[in-house]
Amino acid sequence: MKIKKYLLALLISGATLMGVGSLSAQEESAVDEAAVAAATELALAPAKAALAAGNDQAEAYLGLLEAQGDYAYAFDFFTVSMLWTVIAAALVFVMHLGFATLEAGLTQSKNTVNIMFKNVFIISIGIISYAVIGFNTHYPGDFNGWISFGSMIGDLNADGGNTFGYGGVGLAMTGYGDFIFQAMFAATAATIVSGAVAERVKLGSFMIFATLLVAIAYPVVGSWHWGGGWLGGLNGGNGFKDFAGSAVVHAFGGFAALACVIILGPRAGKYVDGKIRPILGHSMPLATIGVFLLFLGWFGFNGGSVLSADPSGVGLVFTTTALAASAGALASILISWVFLKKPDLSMALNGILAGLVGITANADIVSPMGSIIIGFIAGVIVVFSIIFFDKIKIDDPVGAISVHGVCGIWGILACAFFDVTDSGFTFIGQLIGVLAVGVAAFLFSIIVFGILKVTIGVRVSPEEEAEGLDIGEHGAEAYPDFANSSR
Amino acid sequence: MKIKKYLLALLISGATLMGVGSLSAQEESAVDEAAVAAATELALAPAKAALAAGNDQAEAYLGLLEAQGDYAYAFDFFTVSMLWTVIAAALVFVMHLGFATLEAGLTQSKNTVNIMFKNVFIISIGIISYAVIGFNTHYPGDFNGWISFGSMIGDLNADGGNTFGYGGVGLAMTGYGDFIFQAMFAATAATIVSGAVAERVKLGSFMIFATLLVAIAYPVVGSWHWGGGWLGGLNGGNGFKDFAGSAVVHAFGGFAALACVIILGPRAGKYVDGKIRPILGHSMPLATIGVFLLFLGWFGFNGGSVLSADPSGVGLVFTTTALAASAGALASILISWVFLKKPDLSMALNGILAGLVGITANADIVSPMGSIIIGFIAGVIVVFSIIFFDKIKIDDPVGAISVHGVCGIWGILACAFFDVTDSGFTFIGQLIGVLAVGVAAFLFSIIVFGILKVTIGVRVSPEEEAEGLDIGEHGAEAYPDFANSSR
Amino acid sequence: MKIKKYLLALLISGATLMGVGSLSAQEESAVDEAAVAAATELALAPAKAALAAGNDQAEAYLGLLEAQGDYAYAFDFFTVSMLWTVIAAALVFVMHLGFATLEAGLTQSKNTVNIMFKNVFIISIGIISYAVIGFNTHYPGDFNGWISFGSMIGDLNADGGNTFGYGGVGLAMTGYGDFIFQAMFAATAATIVSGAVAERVKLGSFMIFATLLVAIAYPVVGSWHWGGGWLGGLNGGNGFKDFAGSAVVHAFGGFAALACVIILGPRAGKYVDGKIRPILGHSMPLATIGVFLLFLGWFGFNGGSVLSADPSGVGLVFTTTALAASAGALASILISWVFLKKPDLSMALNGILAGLVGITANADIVSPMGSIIIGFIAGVIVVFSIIFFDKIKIDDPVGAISVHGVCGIWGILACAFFDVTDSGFTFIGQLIGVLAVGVAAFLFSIIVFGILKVTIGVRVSPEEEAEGLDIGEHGAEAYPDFANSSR
Amino acid sequence: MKLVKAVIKPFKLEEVKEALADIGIEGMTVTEVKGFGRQKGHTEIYRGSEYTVDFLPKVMVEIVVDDADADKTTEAIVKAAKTGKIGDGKVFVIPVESATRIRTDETGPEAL
Amino acid sequence: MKLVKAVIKPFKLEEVKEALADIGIEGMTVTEVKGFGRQKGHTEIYRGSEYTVDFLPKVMVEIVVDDADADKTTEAIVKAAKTGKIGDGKVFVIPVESATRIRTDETGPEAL
Amino acid sequence: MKLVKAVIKPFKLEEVKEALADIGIEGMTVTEVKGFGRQKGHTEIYRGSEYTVDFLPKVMVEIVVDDADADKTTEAIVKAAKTGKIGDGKVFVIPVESATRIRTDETGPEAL
Ligand SMILES: Nc1ncnc2c1ncn2[C@@H]1O[C@H](COP(=O)(O)OP(=O)(O)O)[C@@H](O)[C@H]1O
Ligand SMILES: Nc1ncnc2c1ncn2[C@@H]1O[C@H](COP(=O)(O)OP(=O)(O)O)[C@@H](O)[C@H]1O
Ligand SMILES: Nc1ncnc2c1ncn2[C@@H]1O[C@H](COP(=O)(O)OP(=O)(O)O)[C@@H](O)[C@H]1O
Repeated sequence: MKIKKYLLALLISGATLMGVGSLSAQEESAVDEAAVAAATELALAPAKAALAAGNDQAEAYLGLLEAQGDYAYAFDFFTVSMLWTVIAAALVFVMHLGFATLEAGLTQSKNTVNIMFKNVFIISIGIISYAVIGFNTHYPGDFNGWISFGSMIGDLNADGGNTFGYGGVGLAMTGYGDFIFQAMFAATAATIVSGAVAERVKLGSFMIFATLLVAIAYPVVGSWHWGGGWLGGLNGGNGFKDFAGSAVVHAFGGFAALACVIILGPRAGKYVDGKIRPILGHSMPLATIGVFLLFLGWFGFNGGSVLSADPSGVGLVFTTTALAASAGALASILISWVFLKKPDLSMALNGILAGLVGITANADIVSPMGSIIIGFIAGVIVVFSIIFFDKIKIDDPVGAISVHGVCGIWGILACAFFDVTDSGFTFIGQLIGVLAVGVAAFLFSIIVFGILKVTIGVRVSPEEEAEGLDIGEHGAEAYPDFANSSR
Repeated sequence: MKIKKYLLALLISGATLMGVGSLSAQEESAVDEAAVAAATELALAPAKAALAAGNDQAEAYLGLLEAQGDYAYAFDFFTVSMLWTVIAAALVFVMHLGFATLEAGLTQSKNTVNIMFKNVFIISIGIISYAVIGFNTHYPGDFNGWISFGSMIGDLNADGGNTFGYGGVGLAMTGYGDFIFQAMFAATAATIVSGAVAERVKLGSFMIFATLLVAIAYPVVGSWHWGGGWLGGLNGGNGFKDFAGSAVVHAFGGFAALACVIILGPRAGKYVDGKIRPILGHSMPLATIGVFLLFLGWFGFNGGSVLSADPSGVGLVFTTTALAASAGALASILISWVFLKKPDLSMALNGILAGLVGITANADIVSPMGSIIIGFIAGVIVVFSIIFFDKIKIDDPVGAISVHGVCGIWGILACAFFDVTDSGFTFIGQLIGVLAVGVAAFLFSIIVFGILKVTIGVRVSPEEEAEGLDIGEHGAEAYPDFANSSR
Repeated sequence: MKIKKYLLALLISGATLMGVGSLSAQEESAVDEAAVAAATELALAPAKAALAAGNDQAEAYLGLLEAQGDYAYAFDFFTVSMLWTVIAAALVFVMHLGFATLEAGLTQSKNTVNIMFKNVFIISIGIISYAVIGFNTHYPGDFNGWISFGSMIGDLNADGGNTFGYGGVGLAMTGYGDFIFQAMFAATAATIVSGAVAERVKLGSFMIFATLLVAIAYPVVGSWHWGGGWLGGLNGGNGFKDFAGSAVVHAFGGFAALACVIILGPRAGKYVDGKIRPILGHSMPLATIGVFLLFLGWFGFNGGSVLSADPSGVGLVFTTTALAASAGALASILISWVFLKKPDLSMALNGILAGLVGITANADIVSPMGSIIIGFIAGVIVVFSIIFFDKIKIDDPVGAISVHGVCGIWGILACAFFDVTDSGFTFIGQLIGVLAVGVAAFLFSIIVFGILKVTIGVRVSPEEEAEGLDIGEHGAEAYPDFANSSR
Repeated sequence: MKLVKAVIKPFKLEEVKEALADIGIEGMTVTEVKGFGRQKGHTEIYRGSEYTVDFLPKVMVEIVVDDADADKTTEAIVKAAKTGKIGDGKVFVIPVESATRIRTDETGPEAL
Repeated sequence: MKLVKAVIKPFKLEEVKEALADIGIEGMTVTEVKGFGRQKGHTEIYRGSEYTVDFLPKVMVEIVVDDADADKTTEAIVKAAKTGKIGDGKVFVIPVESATRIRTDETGPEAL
Repeated sequence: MKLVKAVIKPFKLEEVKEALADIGIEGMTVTEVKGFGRQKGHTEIYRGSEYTVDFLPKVMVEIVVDDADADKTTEAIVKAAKTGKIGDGKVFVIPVESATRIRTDETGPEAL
């Protein structure tokens, strides 16, 4: 009779629990399977009892619990963490709309279709290529620490959708959760480059470059840090600190952008007779919408990087992220007002982004005051950096190099100064890490973009640049009203 | 003394648990109330103990648990599932902004106020009418399987906000959660039609039609599938598979749109002397913003349709949704580049939507590779479908019929080919289901819109169409700067 | 041997539980520490057993549970509630983008940069000042009920990220969660004023005023109600009902706006020879985007104000919020169509906001039907209010005074009429509360803005107003394409 | 040479363009303008206040033609742009002293 | 007939329109333009680089009037548009040979 | 006085402005226009249907100059705006009878 089995099970549970106690007492690391089963039984007890009592609907829930295997005791926490992961992925997705509108807003209307097209392409190829090769390259498991190419993702629910355990509480998501969150990150690097090369880059060449960047370079470099590669051994084994990717996402994108801009050269008419002739962005509302959406999406970028719904972690990260962004804006406003004589909206917008990039490396280890200082300094840096790059004729229409590259470095270094958790991150360790990432991105881009330049070319013709890439590449205008319409 | 009661309760729990065991052993389906109570007691134990220990704040939490009744053991899972439901509802809400901006972007500026107005109206009447009649028509409970009109919703928390149980783990939300999530869906059908009839439909007639569509036709047809109606018996009792509504939402809207466009006729100047004269959309940034927002909202549309926060389900659905959308974009880019000679932004945008509609029916039963193929094929289909409808002079400014109607059919059929869960969905069964929905939507629309045509008319005067509906219907311009202002 | 300790602990648990029972039986309020510990032990049992069984990854989860202290039994609920809090904060953040685009859309393009700049500044200074002084002024703890200035926030995770307990189930968030959610609210008051004074206010003066408003006036007045101040004693100790801030946020902002507009005067050219000459907004798409985003954000504003993820509360609030917004839109459409002869988009948009403001005070205590009526009446009120203020020459470009001030009052009063929870809120009590808040906001603004007027001035020169503040204050145009570009 | 300067309703542009093509006109320049004229008085309401939309969207078409073609150009425009309703617009003819094609430096009628 | 072509500051449009109405002018065509003139040198900064905003927003008002009315039209515009500050704009008078009202085929002064 | 009315490619505006500055021209008025001319036939596809983009973005520059300066103004524009490719545009010269500076009431050449 089954009743006996049930009672037996309960008895075994009880008995084994004591054994468990003794195991723990002897501090043996070997796992006693029976003890584990008994512990799990404890977690399943209420649902099992309900089911046994005839509460049919408990079956489905029990199925979920059981699928969770040995980690059933933490199933609800796992569920909420996983929910946060996918919501954070959706927020990071929003950043791509932010990038698209910011880039369009800060450039001329004759290139707007081209910019929107590039951004649609980037997010699409980013997600697909991350499935095809990126994810398993980014997280190769055991590898040489430098490079290992992965294959297409398979059924990431093969384990019953239960991967809670594999990183402890720090990775409370299923394989698909991990995938989709990281996939949304992957396209970011290419988007950063897109802004810097806007208004003159040849569409086809950019698409090839962007594909290689997100499919190969980004996950390979990322694996050094997040995939368990050599960067983890830095700082005297203490690891290199880059919470959500100031280096492996932002500085990576910023340095790739720098390389591309060097190869590509400035837009026609930008530097004439040694003087800078600004080329104004065509829509400040679009640019502002872009930055607000980026700010919003960053709550997912940083907040999701807590890798669980741990309340103390999520709360801290939201707070430091928002404070740094706000401080960045105030700093840029102040600096532009004092040094440039006018309160410049585009600088205020870049200040927000600067603060966000600056806090990305360290959002989980700084105090509120620390985050304000980090953001404020980033907001100061970005203004001078933009002016500096313009002075040396690096033409970057949206300020991507300064925002993501320079402030990315700052964020990484700030880990050494503002850490309140005493984790011992050192200036040198942080510097080595961010330089490694930056140099890798730069070299990859110089080589790949350079090859594209000498083969199919990377720049549109001067005529096409003058006329605008919308007509030239797409045969379409962004605001075509009136022409040829029956209006 | 109360202490005795407490001890007694514990004792009874223990004793009944054994009874529970025996019940289960005898595999009787009758519910032993005492056993249920005991099982519940087990779930409440920690909170009760805390309260008893003087931890006053446990009272509120205990209250929530107790309100959950027999399902207290799953309260936390219920809570996170319900949270996901309302967040998903908010994401679906975002889709309405997406539809509004996409439609405005792909049409002329002289009709922009009209389009925005229609969209504000649709979401408003959609939510209200769903409360007044739609919800209880959509989910009529026991009914004849074809039609049953419902009444206004009452207090959906009357059961203490506990409706976890009524659909098992598959419906882990309160009545209000269910309502608001479905209410956001309801307006979608009318929005789809709005895009197809844009730039010439009479405002008043459209408002009447939209109201009848969302208040009556949509929930009645929806009840066939989601409300437990006759469609559930299809496929040899296996049910007709339409995960989140490729048929009952998208194809429904697409076929209604087709009927309306047939009755309404093309915009003046679209087909002249047998040639197609494209009428260009006035703002590609608006259109692009629209599609990104729709992509975002679809995470709620599909993800929320998991109907719980089940980690394995939500993770899979997010992944397949994103992969299909991306593959759709890449396919449309490829096809438009190869066949139309230019990389067309508006086609890339439609490709994203095509992929999303295609995956909507099957997001929870396909593999990542399957979702890529489904999205890719949808992206191919949508380009040729748009060209086809234009050829046969069905003038659909935003491509709604192709995106929602044609790709909706594709998504439904794809269930039969790409299902990796071996659920046995058949091509024939799926075809019957989607045709039933499509025909119903088409007939309803032909009749209702036809009656409107012969009574109050459905089309604005040629003068008004030429001048624009903004001035004609609303006496306002979308971008009125400069006229009559003191600028 | 540790095994003994473990068994001992279990024994003590059991024994104490009985003691707990007796404690409760004797209804003593004193907390028996041992009993609490035993109760907690019960909650930790599954995770402890798992860890003891060698399930290493249980350690991290156990750490989180233990950090939760005496409330470990509710940790999962706490986690999901906290997650909802930060997501709600992100949604409220979206409202600031909504305000920015709505304000820009309803004003002339020559002032768009200025409006975007103000909104970037407001959210930034709002968050920073809330950290520096606002939060601890808003929630001063024990105080005189009227005013107490707080200091900069410190480490709000100092208690281990566990502040579940301090408000019972009603405040299931960490200190940082509480902070960030409230910080997003804080800037709202200034944003409301921003819309009303648009197109003529001097940037510097506005920035000073906005800073003082959000840093001091808002949290001080807010402390009367939400911080445990004197307003809590109203209604015969029943408290003054203002669920999410119809009074302390919206009416507060609306009355501050009224004061500022009175001091500032109307825009040049608005009232000429006793006639009203409307100054048209420059972009209806921007305005519409703004209102949809505000509607979206309001799900966080109201939904987050449930202060936990309580399923019954969150579901009800989402539903009433959406119904009121929709009813508001339909009412404004109806009224403007009947009385103004045309279906006015800008009125429909204001109708949505009116409904939202109206439901903000009472979203958790009304029925669906109640929420529809509240929203509908708000939608009627707002149309006539806007016309009224225009008649008396209070020039409010976006209708902020009517939407937030007048409908804020309506929402507060509606608590007395539509409450279905029988909490006994009285008309008089509600009236006193909202008037107190309104008068305080008005007086503060009259004084501070008045001082600014007589010192540095609050209004730009007539020339600058005519030319636009974008050139005047920022030296930049919002849509500068073509001028001085190499296009 | 003459500058034929026509103000027409925007939705008539396509027809005017075709009518001009029919009589061999190969070049023109078009500007979006706002017109103020007899076609006024359509009173609108913005947020509750009445106002008169004085300035209506129009399109200005400018064509420089040989002296001989001025009349038929005017006629073609008038015919194509007419709806018979108020606000159809005007055609003005203005003398032009010289015309130069930038690409070729041609001047006079050949430049057109 | 004459074409009176005035370039004015945008915010003066309303006053100019009323001034013209006062002297009986019933039609005009208005274009948004950018003006380059003496009113320059206002240097702005965009993202850290200085530039001169050469082209300032202006409005061009074009009115065809009877020969006799050209002067008073010019005067009315000058009076209404004057602020006395640099950049107020110009009024040019250009000869017009013919005018046609599209709606009625009327020509000459009646067409105006 | 003459009105020099040039239609040029938009990206040539800066160079034209500088060329004019070089010969001492201090004022001009610029309008965004769409041009229709020989530079046509570039067929585009929108959502699958072919269409011809007839109207291309151009910029119209209008400068009123002293009679004596008309030719050199024309020349300067032609030189600066030339790319040698089709669609470079035209320069028309139209007689102007009077010019008035609104700010000062100056008339004639001094008003320019
Ligand atoms: N005297 C004028 N000078 C310049 N443009 C004019 C003049 N009169 C009318 N127009 C233009 O012609 C358009 C149509 O004129 P209107 O008087 O409204 O109708 P109609 O042409 O039918 O008489 C006006 O909107 C305006 O752009
Ligand atoms: N020679 C000219 N030809 C055409 N337009 C001119 C000419 N000179 C000035 N303008 C127009 O008149 C406007 C005002 O001229 P400006 O020299 O700045 O000031 P003012 O009219 O006070 O002398 C310019 O912005 C330009 O649009
Ligand atoms: N007859 C004309 N009248 C007015 N504008 C013209 C005329 N012909 C051409 N244009 C303008 O000049 C532009 C260039 O002319 P087009 O024939 O394309 O090339 P090109 O100037 O090289 O001959 C046209 O886009 C149009 O704006």
